[in-house]
Amino acid sequence: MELENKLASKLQPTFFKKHQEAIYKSLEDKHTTVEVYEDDPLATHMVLNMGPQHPATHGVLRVILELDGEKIVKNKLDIGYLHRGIEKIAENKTYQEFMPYTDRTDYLSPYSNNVALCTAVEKIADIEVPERAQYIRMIGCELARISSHLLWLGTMVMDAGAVSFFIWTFREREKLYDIFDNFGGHRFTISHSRIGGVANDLTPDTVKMIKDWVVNFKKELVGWNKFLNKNRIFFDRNKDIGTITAEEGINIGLSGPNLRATGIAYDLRKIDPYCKYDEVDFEVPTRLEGDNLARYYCRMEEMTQSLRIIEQCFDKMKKGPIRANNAKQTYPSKDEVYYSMEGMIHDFMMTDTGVCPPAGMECYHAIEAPKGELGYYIQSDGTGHPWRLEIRSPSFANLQALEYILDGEMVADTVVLIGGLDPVMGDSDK
Amino acid sequence: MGLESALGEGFLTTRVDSLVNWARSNAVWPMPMGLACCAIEMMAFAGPKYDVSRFGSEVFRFSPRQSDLMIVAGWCTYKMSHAIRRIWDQMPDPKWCVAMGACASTGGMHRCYGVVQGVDNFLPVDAYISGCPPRPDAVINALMKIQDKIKTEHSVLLDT
Amino acid sequence: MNISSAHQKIIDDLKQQYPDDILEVTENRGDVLVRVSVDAIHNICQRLYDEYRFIYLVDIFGTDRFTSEDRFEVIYNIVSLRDQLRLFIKVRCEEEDPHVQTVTDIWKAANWQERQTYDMFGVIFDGHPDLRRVFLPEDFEYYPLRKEFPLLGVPGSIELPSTTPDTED
Amino acid sequence: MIENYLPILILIGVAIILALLLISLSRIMGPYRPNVMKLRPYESGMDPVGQARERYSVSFYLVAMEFIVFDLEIVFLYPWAVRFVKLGVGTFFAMMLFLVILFLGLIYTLKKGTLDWDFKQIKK
Repeated sequence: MELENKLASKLQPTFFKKHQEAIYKSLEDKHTTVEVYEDDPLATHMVLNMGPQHPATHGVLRVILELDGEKIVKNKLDIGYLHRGIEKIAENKTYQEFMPYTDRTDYLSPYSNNVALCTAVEKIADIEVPERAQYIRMIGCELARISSHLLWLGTMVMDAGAVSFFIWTFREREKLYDIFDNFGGHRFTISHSRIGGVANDLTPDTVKMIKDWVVNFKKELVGWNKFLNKNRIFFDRNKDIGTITAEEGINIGLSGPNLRATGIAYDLRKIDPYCKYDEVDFEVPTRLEGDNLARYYCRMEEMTQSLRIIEQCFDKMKKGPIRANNAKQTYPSKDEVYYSMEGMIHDFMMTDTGVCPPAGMECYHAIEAPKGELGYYIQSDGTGHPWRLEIRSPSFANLQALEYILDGEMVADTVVLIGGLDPVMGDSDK
Repeated sequence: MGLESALGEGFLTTRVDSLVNWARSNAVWPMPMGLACCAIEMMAFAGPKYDVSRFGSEVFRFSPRQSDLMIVAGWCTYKMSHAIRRIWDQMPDPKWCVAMGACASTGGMHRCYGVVQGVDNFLPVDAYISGCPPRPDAVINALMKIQDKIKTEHSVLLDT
Repeated sequence: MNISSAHQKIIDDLKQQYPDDILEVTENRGDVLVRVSVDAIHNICQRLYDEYRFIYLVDIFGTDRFTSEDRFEVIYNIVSLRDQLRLFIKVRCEEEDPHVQTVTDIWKAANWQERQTYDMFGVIFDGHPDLRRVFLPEDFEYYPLRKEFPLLGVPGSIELPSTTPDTED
Repeated sequence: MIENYLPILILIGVAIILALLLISLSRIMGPYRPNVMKLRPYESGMDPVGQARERYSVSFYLVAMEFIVFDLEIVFLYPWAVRFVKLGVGTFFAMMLFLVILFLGLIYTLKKGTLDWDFKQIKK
């Protein structure tokens, strides 16, 4: 792979030589959409690494930029710095054992990952989930969506310059941590949902905690909207940069708030509703411009919609079991395990082999995670371990769009653009 | 140092030692090598509730040139290990390293091909924090251990 | 095998258009999977894109069936937004020369998805603009998601940095 | 004669002493262990491509020149602003003339577009 003399002389890789040469070669071969005067004697292109360790890349994302002054002529993304191969691990774990790993993929909203895996396994193993468990899952998913958008908001506005905003959003997020701590056991990577239902019930004081928080957070949101929506600096910083048209967005495979910002109301909670999303009414916020500001508006309105969903869930939730009591498919409840022989045997069998979907069956189930469409494709071979478990991670597809929108932008805009797309590297690198 | 002989054996260095170590331990600027979910807990550790600026290390410097304590938060893959080692080499010298979380300390729950089983395979780690992710007060506890280490073990004599 | 009427219409049209290329149609839990022959994949996807507006490519990924003949399987997960249909196209290729025609000219989303399948299984997509590994470094010679690759990896396949900074490695 | 220059001299003396102290103290007190990797330019964890002393793009030069012009304008304003009450009305009009001329210069540069970066390339 010999490089053109322009770059070959400058490159002295000390590690991963073949990898570095391959990526710099593909950077050179990439045709640029920016009109650059080649014959301009003063045109000096600098290749810069906005590398894996950078405050603005929200994790370990490496963007190689070819700059002409402040303008990006060409850019190339290099991901995989957080790749640990959980699909390979999934093939050696039972479905329930694999669930804590899903907490650590999209670690900004762990609850919705758990629900994604459990609903996929329930679909393939045909398990009926009791109603109360579905409502608890919806409340958990919406709280996770708000907590993920909170961290997105805090870091994106901090990247644009308002550092105090990070402290406000994190104060709200700490309250959410307390709620999750109360009903799930851990601050944010709670593995709370089980195959066939949820681990434990909502105690009355957790319900009160959530309701107080929802009332208080609504006032906070109104304050933030007033502060940011008309803010001149934030407005100019995000207007008309990284614009994606609707066709381009669909063609690149965007999903979630980034796609809804281009005008397509593709929301899985409306298209094929899982849990009880069809009995709860909420709107899907969309925008038309498709630039960074539109993504900001979409996510802010999504937070208000999530609050509405949580309130409606509390009204519709009735007393009832929180886990299906079919011993072959779900964990028996703890008191059954302690006081009955069959319960203990079922508990042991569930931990040992786990739920066994029919052999040769393969199916796909996707939920609307805060970042986009998060889907699990499971191929089962009849044992407790999946033969193949594919995770359709939304950040992986959203990051692909970053390469298209960065060409021709200014260097300073990359910071806000990465914040606007909100990729999570644990999710995209699998 | 030439001053040493003038003032008698050990008098100066103990006084200067305590002064320098006191200054260094109360201004440990962390270099947040935030990789995965532990990075979110590290943000909470610097956030409003578990405010770490009470301990003097509120300034989260992202450039290795201005930081003393590298907190490796999250699982470190083979591909990322070279970048972490490069950042560690480029930090100025009185530097310490904390492996935050089970994944950084021993590879944690990720027993697979991509993850280096423990950051101490290529980094001199001073403090390990268990937990997945550890609560912010556990990270503050590790920071206090690093501060004790600075106060007791490090002497200016070693530096020249 | 209760395939919904919309899916059935598409499958019948495809069967009528490409009679000998549609090898198998399976349905479980509401997901319709159509297995097609390797060399017809591009035309079928093009037809689905133009005719039935399957404009949204959700995912491309591979599986290792670990059988002696046609071992690797590449699955395309496509959605038609117009009539809200999800369809799975499966293609199987040999272990010796796993070559599949690329679909990046139809959907731009396929670029990284195909690179990921190449990185994990070694399936080569002919005509892909820049087929490189997306997760692991190029110096890694194995394909991790194949069944024979050990979970803990091959020691020494990716080198660790040296622990002494002075060496001019 | 020397008295009325005393404050300036003291200021310069303190500045020099402070600068020397800071540099030498950190060199004596702190450990000094340079090695190959530490001296290499920081490129967020990766190997740097090319030298850091590359030629800058011409747009930076124009912005720098613009800054110098308007910075000097303020430098001339300061002495006048300190004592403009005693200096009387005449100097006021002179200074306003000076500001108007520079204001025209500013309008000229904005029209020529030295500050927005797109003047050389056409956006995609």
